Amino acid sequence: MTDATFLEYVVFFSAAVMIIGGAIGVITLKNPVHAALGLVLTLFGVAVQFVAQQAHFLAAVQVIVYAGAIVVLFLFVIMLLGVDDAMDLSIEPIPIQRPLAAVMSIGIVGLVGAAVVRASDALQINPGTGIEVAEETGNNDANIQQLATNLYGDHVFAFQLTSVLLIVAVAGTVLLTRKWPSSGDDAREHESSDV
Amino acid sequence: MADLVWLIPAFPLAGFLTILLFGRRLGDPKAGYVATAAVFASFVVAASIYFDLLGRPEEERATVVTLFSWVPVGTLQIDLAFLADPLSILMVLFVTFVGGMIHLFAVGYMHGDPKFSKFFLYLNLFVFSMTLLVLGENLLVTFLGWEGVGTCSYFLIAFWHTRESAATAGKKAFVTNRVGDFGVMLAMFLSFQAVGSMSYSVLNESAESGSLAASTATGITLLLLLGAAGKSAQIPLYLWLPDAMEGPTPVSALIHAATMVTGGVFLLTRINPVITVSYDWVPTTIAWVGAITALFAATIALAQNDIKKVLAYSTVSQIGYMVLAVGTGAYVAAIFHMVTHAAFKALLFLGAGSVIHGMHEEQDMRKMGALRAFMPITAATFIVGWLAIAGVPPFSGFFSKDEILLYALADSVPLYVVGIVTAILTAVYMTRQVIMVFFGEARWTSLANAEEAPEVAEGEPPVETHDAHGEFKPHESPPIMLIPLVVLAALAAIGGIINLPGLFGIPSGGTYRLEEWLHPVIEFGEAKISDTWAYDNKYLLVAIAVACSLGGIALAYAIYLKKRLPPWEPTLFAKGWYYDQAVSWFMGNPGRDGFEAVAEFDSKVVDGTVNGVAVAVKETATHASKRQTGYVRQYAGIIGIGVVLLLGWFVVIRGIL
Amino acid sequence: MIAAIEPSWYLLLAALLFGIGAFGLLVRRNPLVMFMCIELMLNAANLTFVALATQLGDINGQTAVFFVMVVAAAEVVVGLGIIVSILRRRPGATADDLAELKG
Amino acid sequence: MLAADTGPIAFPILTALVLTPIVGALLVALTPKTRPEITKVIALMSSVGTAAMSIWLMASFDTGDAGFQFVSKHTWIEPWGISWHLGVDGISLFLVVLTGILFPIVIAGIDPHHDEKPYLAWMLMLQAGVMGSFLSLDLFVFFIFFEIVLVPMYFLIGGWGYENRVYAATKFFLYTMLGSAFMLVGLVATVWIASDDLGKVTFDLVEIAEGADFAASTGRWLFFAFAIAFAVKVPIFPLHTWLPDAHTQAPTAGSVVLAGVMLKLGTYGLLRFGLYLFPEASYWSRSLWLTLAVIGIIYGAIAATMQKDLKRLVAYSSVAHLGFIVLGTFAFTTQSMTGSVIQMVNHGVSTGALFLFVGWIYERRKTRQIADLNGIQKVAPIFAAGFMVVMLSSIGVPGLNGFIGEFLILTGSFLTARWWTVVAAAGVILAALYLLWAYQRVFHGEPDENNKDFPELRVKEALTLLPFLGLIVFMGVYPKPVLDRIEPSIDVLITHVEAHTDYVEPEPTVVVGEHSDQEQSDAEEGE
Repeated sequence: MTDATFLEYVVFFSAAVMIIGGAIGVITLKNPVHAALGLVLTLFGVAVQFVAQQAHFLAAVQVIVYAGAIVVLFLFVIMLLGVDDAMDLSIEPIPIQRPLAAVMSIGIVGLVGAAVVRASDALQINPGTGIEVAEETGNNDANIQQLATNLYGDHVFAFQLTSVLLIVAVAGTVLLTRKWPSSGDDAREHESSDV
Repeated sequence: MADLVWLIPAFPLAGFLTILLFGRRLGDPKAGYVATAAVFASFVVAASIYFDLLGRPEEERATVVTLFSWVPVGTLQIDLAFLADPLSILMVLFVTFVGGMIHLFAVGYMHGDPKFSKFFLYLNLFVFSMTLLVLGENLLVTFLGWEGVGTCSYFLIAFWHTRESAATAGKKAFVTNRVGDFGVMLAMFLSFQAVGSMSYSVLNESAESGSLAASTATGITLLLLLGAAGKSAQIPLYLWLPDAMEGPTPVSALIHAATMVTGGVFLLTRINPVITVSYDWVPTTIAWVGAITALFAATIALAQNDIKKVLAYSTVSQIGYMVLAVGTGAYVAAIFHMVTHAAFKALLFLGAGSVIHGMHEEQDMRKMGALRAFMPITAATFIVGWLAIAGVPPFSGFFSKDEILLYALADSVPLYVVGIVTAILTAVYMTRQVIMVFFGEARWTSLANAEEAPEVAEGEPPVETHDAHGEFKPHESPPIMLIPLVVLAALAAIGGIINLPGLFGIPSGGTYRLEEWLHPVIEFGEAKISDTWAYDNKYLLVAIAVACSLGGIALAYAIYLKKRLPPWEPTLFAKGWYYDQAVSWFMGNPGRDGFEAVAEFDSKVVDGTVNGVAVAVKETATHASKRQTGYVRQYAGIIGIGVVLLLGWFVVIRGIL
Repeated sequence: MIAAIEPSWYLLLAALLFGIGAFGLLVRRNPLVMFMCIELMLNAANLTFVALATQLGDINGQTAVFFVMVVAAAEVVVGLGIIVSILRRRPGATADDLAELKG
Repeated sequence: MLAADTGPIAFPILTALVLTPIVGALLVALTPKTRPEITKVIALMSSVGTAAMSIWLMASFDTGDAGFQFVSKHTWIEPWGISWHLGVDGISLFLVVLTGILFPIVIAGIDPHHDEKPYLAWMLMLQAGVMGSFLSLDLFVFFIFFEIVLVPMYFLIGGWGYENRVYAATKFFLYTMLGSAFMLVGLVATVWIASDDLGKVTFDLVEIAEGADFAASTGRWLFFAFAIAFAVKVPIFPLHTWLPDAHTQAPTAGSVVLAGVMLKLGTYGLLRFGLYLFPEASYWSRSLWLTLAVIGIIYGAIAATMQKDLKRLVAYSSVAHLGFIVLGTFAFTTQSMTGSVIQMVNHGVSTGALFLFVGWIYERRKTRQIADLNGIQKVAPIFAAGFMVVMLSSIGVPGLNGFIGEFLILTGSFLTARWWTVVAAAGVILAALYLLWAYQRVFHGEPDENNKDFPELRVKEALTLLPFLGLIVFMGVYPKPVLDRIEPSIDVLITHVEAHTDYVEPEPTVVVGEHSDQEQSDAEEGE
């Protein structure tokens, strides 16, 4: 086991702990603000895993868009609506919902895990050749350039559509939150412009 | 000239169209004159064609005039074609002549009716259809006329349609006739299947050449007999004719006495070769249908009090005679009687119309009597008609009825006996009518003021109210109504000359003229009776017939005028043997209930099933939707379980990963 | 240099993350937290995409992640908009209170 | 035989027939609400244009040619062998013409009373759908048009109908959709199975019908999948109960169109897609269809007799009349099938006109109950006379159009299905019974307080009625031009059936005599 490999182990497991820990935080913390912070932890962990997988651009986007924008948006909404009061997690109004949830999540994890383990040999397909890595090519922007070529080449139409989607989403949200005949609240403008 | 045969229906059609377009402008009475002129124009054409044919050798007397191809599909090729032959021309001659006379009468009779022009519209359409019926070269053209006269009959019976009974009678006539038409239609189909054509010439030739199977011929004959029973009012379909008297009297005279009702007899005569080659029992059946109808209707006529109902049942009875003649193979006699009957029955109906007119719409004979003084011409002409129908020599009815009885005896004795009994009854009830209307005491004086007013209000035809409600006095009809009476009376008196028997030393040039004229048409079917006992004892038969009619008259004289004997008019007869009631009851109760049941079945069972399915789906959906708690987390959980199950299927069971 | 870490580890990690997210979605009633759980599940998917893109040497995997992020952003915007308008009308509502569609 | 032989690029008349109403509908929909007068003009122009084209089509139709004419064929979805394939032959010609002329008449003659713009747009869409159904020679295109028809009709009934309109519209839509679902399955299966024989996937009707040879049991299953859809549309007993509701609740124009052309989609479909595609199965199952047809004739007539609502009565009479058409179709003789086709047109004319009258009665009296009406003939004689002519045509009085069809159907059926025909002919008696009884109750008698001011036929109504009356008389007196155009196509169809089954059309024994020669010379050369 070389140093480099060891370092990778450290990175992987520490990031994994961040991810799992954050996720457990999301689902167990009573206060939504705390849960949001747990989410941030997870998102950072995932970003780290992206970097470890040579997906540098996505890692950056992950941090900027997810951790930076989306979680902030969550927090804004929590603050705006004042729903940061804790909720009692020991009550479950829907019968057998929790056992159901447990069976489901354990089932998914178990089955997918079993499948992955059984098929782990098949995953060793000539790893790495298709993706340009900065250290190998000597081009620091290799990943970004490759992604850009792919995005603006093969998927340019879909890319254009995403812009439409975003505009529609923005316009839709503005309309959704604006039209309250009785209670006019300027705060709503903020949410929309934050997107 | 015979090529112009299409002009015969064309004139009434033109009259119909003229009145249709300008009827209101022409008005009363010009529309009537237009219609009358159209019919007489047809008569003139028919007469000239008659002389044209007369000038030809016997075998060339049939001309087919094809106007256009009507229904051509594959092997079925039906032309709108007319057949001008001795039979059709003879029919057209009397139809247009008697029809014209009745038109003329109607100009007077319908005077003042607000629907005057419409009446003549229908009448001309009727004459048009009737000429189509008799001139048709094939069954379909005849059927066109056949249904056409039926439809016009419906219009005319229901002419005073605001009166419930008239409307019902019209409907009854149409529907009953349709039952007969059902037979005619099937006969046409059978004819097409058997000989590939509906043309009379093809059908008759195949019968004559022996290529028509007896079974097919029987089928066609019986189906046409059903049609004839409908149109010519024979048992079991005669029901509509007495009710048809709801129509104006000229209608009764034209359609329900002289022309339309003879359509069935005409049709059977037209296909006489087919009848001849069918099974032996078929002509016998026809003869008995006619004989029973004749006797049956005569008994009913005996007990009727409505002046027109007597004549209606009498018509049924007389047509029964004609059908009897057809069944015994006496086609000439049937046609002969048809012609003479057309004359005297039209005369009697018009006479009755004149009486009704003079009596201010009174039709009940019990409220008449001694009218001969008030209406001398009507009475005189009516008496001529009476003598003719009673079979008193030398009036026309004597000759034609005698001929029928001769053939009946040649065929079988029972038929002859029925015929003779009917003849006696005919003499009795006609005498009874004449006595009740024109002789005896005046029974109308008592009801003069009290009952007459409501009668008019109810009796629909708003004929020009004569002077008054205050003073009731029967009066003679205007000349325009009397002229047809006189002409028809003359015909009824001397009509026998068209087919005088070879008796009493009548010179041979003057005898059997009709038989010679019709010879090419009925040659194949006409019964040969020259070697029968009946033929050899013709004088005896004549003597019996005359004795019977005179005896009947004497009997009625004794009963009704001299009151020596009590009248015998059982309710059974008055009610028409309850046949009409039975049928009406059947239609009204089980029939109607059955129809109701079907309609009920449709809405409850058939539609109920459809709606039931819809309701079941709705119920299921309601129950299913109750399972929807609305908790989005629960939905997500169930989706998740589904995912797990799917994953389990792929990973554990299939093991594809 | 290729990491000696087995690629299946990433997948196992992603599965675990997805399972936690799904569990949270089912047991939490606060709509905002439920939303966060959805984000967890999306991230699990993204992780899988990236890991497999690297293993299969196919850049399309990363492109897919890019699109997932865009859609997630749009979804969060609209979703939060809906939550805002709901909670504005019914303060303190949980997911279970929003059961108008029950049969 | 197809596209190329029309010579130098001919005007695509059939495509134009379908597109003109669609364009009209779009234009109507696009006109501003503030200009109602324009909408009517546009609607009229496009429907009259369609009518003119359909009449031109009839005039330039080659009478002797039995095949499809004016064919227009353009590949549409190539991998599946779907093409825009339109064509007209003797079977569809007069239905197309009827569709062409019926719509302008009802658009001009009948006032929807409210929301004229959407009404006109839906009417034009309906015309396009019906037109397309009659013209399509591609299963896929046919199915699309066949289904499109439902939508405008649904909205017309639901939007402009009477008191129970939503129920009726829903029932109509669901019921016919149910049938169509079977047809869709059958259609796809047909194409799929036929592709084995043909070596390619194609939705082309002619190619499948001429090229594919289905195994007997397969063909029967497929045939029934199609036949159920058409049986609902016709409608054949016992699938008929949507019809009285739809007819009764539809606005007048909807009823006229429904009776006039839409029901014919079913009978036309049976001929074109039942018999032509699956001759073996059709012939095999003929007893079933004949029996159902005859039941429909008698049953429809009896149910009609007992109806209390005048419009329901006419609707049930449609069930009876369409029974005749089905009878003729499955009797497989030249006469009966030609009769069926001409009866489709005749029924459209006479029943359409009857619905016009019922609509006018409703406009005047706001009721359709027979019990509420009486004595109308006294106060409105011309109105009554018009009704009478139409009614006589419906009863089947010779000299009017209704008779020709019934007569031919029965004559032809008698050759192959004698006893069915005998029972069916009895239906003719019942037809007289229910219509005359209704006529008596509505028109005869003395009008009461409510009916004594019944308005007479108006000029606009008379003008609307005139074409109907003209057709009624013309087709009854001189049907030859119509029959001559229909018959060759029917002969080809029968030959097609004969080629795929052991059926041989019975030839009546023709007696050769002098008269038959004379007849023969007059008639056209038959077979």
